[in-house]
Amino acid sequence: MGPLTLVQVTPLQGYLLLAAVLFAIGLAGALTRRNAILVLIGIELMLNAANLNLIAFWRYGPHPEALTGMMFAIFSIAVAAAEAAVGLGLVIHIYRFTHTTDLDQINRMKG
Amino acid sequence: MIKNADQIFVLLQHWVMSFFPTALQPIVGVLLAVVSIICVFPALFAIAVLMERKGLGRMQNRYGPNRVGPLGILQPVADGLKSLTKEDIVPTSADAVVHFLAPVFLVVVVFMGYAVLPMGRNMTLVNLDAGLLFFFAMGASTELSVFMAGWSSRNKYSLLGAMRAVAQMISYEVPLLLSSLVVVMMSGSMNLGRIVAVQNQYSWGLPHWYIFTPWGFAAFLLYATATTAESNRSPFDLPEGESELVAGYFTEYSGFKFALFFLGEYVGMLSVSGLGTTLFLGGWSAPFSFLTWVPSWIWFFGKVMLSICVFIWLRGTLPRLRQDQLMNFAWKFVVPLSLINLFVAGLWRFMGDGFARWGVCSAILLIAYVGMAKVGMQKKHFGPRSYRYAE
Amino acid sequence: MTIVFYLIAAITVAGALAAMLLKNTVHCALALTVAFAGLAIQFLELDAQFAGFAQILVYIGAVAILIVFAILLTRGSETPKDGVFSKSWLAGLVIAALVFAVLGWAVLNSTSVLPGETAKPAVSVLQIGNALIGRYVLPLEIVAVLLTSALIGAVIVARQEKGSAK
Amino acid sequence: MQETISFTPQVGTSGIAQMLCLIPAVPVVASGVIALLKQPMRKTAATLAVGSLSFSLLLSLFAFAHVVSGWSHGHAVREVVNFTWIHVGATNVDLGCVLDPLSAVMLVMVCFVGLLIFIYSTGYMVHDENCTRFFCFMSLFAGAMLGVVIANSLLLLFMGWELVGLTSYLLIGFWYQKPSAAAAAKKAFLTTRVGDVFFLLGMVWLASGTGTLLFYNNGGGSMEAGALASLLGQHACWGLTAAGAIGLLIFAGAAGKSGQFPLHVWLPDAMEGPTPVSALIHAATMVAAGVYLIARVYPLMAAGSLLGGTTTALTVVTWVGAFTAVFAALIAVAQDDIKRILAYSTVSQLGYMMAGLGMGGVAVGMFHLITHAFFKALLFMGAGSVIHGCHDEQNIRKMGGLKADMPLTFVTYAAGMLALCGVPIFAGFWSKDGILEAGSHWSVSKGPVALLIFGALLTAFYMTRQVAYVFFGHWRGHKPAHESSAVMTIPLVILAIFACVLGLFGTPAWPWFQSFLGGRATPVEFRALLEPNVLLVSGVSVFVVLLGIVLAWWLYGDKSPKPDQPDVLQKAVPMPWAWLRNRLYVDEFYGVTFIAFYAWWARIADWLDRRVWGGAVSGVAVAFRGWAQVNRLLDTHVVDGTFDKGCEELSTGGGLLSRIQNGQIQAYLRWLALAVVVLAAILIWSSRA
Repeated sequence: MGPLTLVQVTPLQGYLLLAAVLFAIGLAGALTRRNAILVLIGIELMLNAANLNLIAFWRYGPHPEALTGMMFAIFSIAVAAAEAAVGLGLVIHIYRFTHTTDLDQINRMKG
Repeated sequence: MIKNADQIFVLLQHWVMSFFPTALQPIVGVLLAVVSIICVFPALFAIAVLMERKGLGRMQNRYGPNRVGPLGILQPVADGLKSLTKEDIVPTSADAVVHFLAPVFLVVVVFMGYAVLPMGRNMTLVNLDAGLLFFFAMGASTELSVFMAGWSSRNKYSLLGAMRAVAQMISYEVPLLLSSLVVVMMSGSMNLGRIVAVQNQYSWGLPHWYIFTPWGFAAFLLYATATTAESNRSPFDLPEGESELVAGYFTEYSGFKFALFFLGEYVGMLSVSGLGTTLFLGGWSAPFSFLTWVPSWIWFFGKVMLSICVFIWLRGTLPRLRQDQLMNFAWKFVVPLSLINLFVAGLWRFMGDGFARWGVCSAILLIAYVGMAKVGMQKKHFGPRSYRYAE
Repeated sequence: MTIVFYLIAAITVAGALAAMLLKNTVHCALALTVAFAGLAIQFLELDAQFAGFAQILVYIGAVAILIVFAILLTRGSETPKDGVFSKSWLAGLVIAALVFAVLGWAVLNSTSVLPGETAKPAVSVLQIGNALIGRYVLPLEIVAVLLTSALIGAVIVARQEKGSAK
Repeated sequence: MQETISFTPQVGTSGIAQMLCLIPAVPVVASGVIALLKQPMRKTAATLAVGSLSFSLLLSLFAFAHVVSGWSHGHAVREVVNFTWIHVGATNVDLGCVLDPLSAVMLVMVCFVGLLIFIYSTGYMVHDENCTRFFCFMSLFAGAMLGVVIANSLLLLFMGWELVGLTSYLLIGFWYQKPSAAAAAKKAFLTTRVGDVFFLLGMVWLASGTGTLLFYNNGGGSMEAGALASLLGQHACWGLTAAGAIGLLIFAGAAGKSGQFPLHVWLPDAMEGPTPVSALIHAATMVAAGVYLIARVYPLMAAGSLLGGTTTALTVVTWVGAFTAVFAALIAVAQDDIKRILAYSTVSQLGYMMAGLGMGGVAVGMFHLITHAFFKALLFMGAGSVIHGCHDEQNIRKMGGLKADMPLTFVTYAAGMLALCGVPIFAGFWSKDGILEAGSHWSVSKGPVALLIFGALLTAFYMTRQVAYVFFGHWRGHKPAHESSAVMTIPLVILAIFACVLGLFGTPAWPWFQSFLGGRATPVEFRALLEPNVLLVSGVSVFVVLLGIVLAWWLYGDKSPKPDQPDVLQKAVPMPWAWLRNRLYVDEFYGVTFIAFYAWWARIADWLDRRVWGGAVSGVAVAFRGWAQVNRLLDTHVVDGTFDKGCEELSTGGGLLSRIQNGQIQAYLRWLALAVVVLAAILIWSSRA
């Protein structure tokens, strides 16, 4: 991350930027990849980026002892896990019917 | 003096660190500890292999390996040399990178597990506050390496073996965590050192080990089954069941990578039994109050080797479980029992001292044990065998 | 900013990029685990041990395996014949870039607002436990219910219909 | 010398007065029933017609008796039965019947003569297949005529008047197959129509002037003093008072119907109808209706005249009457058709009556009308039997010597001819003499008397010429004539008797008729005959008549010239003869003036209609078509354009929108991310201050 060293950046901003990068990558993946599972992976990445944000703000936030950031991250991890499970379950189910995980072909919900 | 014996390794470490500039000292200290672990536990691995082969032999009324060195003591050295010199065959269609990374990742992850084990008084590499959680995190990662191994070798049998292994390890991870959770609940901390310190108290000469409490004993048994399954040993060694799946997920491995897998498995077994000792058998605490003079780490390693014997013993006696029986056993017997055990522990905690709580807890546990056996373990009546062919 | 941060950040970003760009889906999943590991280390860097270890346990231990399982069950492991990326990949990229631009711009321009260097918070698992049972007991219960229902839901959704030997 | 007749105010209506309206009703009903009969039922039709008229005759006789008895008891009888016909808002239109000496006399005359003609026509029309239709029209005509007679309201009179006009048209055109008959019927109808228009104008003026159309209404009627006074007050034009003007207008109507000078052209052509028709209509009744009308309206015309004096209206009537008398007589001299001669003689005699009314008052005119009705009917029926006998031959030059073959007809015809000429003791002499005598007293001028005397001469001349041609000489026709049957000759005999006897009722010595009409007692004094003026007048008239007969006999006598030989007079005075032959070119004159004008005006109207109105209508049509064109253009381009275009836009828009929902999850995600970016940008941008 060349530019960062040039610009005087506080540690928090570093983490936020990292989170932003990760989020962007996750979003790009989710938007571009054809395979449904990879979209889910992209979403997982975006969630993790959010967690990183939370923890960063908690760490450099005014009241770290309040543990809000940490708690939020933990709960977010739990929910993300549940979401991943259900998401993958759905993908498998769709595969069972359409024999494909290619999102471009799964468009039965067309308007 | 006794104290010095007990802390000999710590003193050695400090002594060596003293040769280095202060800036580097923490790093040197850590390095020393790591090096020591990396040396000690493979040695223990060799001993364990020897004991297993000799023990099994004895159980099966035959001598174990006695050709290499006196009484076959050098057999592990011979195996090591053999595996090092054997040609490392990688199947062409295999996914080279993942194929190579699998054993490496396995070994690294397992050895990281040792960072938190208290091998003796003051002899824990990293005294983490959430040490237990770290250990389980590392334990969970082994499944990924197993899968990588199975998948990368592009072999139907290895893939099937890997899938079975992963399914089994995930299923038994839940009871593993739940049983250790009981200890955390009672000891009030996830720091292993703290847990050992809590057990290191003696009343009437008997240590406060958790195993001597009804819920502790139940938890230890559940822990034992879970760990045997986690490390794919004995009744649960279906993944590399030689008779059906050749060698499970490491069939395509040969030479040093195969040795690494072997090392990983045994070291995993050692670490898990080490955790078992710290959680239930009081870690480095002496069995009796009068034996506390003996250096703590002896006790730790003694208990670990004892557990290994039990593992070997189990391997020699119990028949292999079928995959569905195995899963059934996990989800319909072990997990419910551990949940009930949690409940009992809670009950234990709030019933205050006295025999009442002994009676109630042990009664509940026995009833649960018998009930679960009845409900969970019904013989599954199978209809006519239905064949499923791959599309 | 410590060297470690840069190193780990680089590893994480590389992992994430690989997860998104690799052709073989299983490789993507593995790259994803690398990214997860990188993030866990970042959490540790931020002195959030519990979160880091939870991240490792949950993501690397469970989610990664789950994803891999899903890939194998849906035959995703074979490389798809026609292109890995969907037809309108450029739009996705552009939009992602836009999002990053907005976020980055917001971060860089809010230096005045964000708090600077602060002391290392000493957080013990005990405190976390108390917080969970104390202040955050309601979210805890709700997450418990959520996880149970997700468990059951996922099983039902992905379960093989009885008798259909598909 | 007219005197105001004073009538005792009506107390109650006697029985007969009530039944008065039955008299016209019965013949009309009979005609209705006959109309329903089938063609071959001639016998029943005839009996019905004759029966109904005889019933009316009976009633008339009762009425006449009632009036006479009343008169004989010294009070003149006038009974009026009025009823409201239409009630419109404030005004109501009243009709009514009146029974007074004038109407009684007319009733009896019309019924009696009508009955005789009906009996005559049963014999005459028996061979005609349309006999039922004939009797239907005849009884309808009789009913209408009786209606005119008893009418107390000018409106009811006018209705009867029109009905009579209609039936005359139908009867003249009875043999409609003959084009000349049809043309004659049309001509008659149209010319009387012209007269009726003036009649209507007069009626309307009278109604607006006096407020009522009733003649006598216990003092309120238009002919009574009150109304007359009001009319006198209004001044019309050319020195005429309103009353005079209305009277002249009504006279124009009467002139049309009675064939006076300007409108007489239709009467000679009316001979195309069967002879009984001519007899009934063109001799006795219809033509008399005009004179009766003037008699009925006499108080109106005579209003404002000093005692013995006269009004301009009456002067006009007299001059027109006198001129018509001479004019018609001249033409009659040169005619060959037996019925046409009689027609022109009727016209001249009507002229005499009008002159009599104008100069002598109601009684003088009416007496001549009654007597003329009898002998003219006789002459016409005589001509009818002659024609019947000569197998429908009408030209007198082809007949001759019939006095031997048809002796009875000859005798009755001779009596009629003598009465018509005015030979003493015959009816004609007394009534014509009365007119001449009145003329001599006429204060305005002696011209009309002179004309009338010359007329008398001409009458005597052409009648003897006709008799000479028809009855004397020898038979020039190709088939021998034969006497008519009894049913035709009996009426002739009866009428002949009346022709002789009737005159005696009105002689100066015993003026019964005049006093009856006047409502005075009738003293009998032979000395009146010997008054110097009376003697002078009668002497002159006798001389003139004899002169005429001798002259005619001298010219035509028993010579019976060849049919193709020119007439004696023709040889003598060819130029005037030709003029007279062609009826003094009156028809042609009309053809050239009125008809030409009318044709020209029709052409203008046609051009106007086709070009102007047609043009306007087609213009409107074109405008509409143009507007429709514009509408179509508007519709297709503007409305369709916008509306359809709008719908298309909508659907494409819809399409666009639906395309967004394309089922691609990633597309949704893209939109989502984009939205996030935009919102974030907005948020940042807005909070940067």
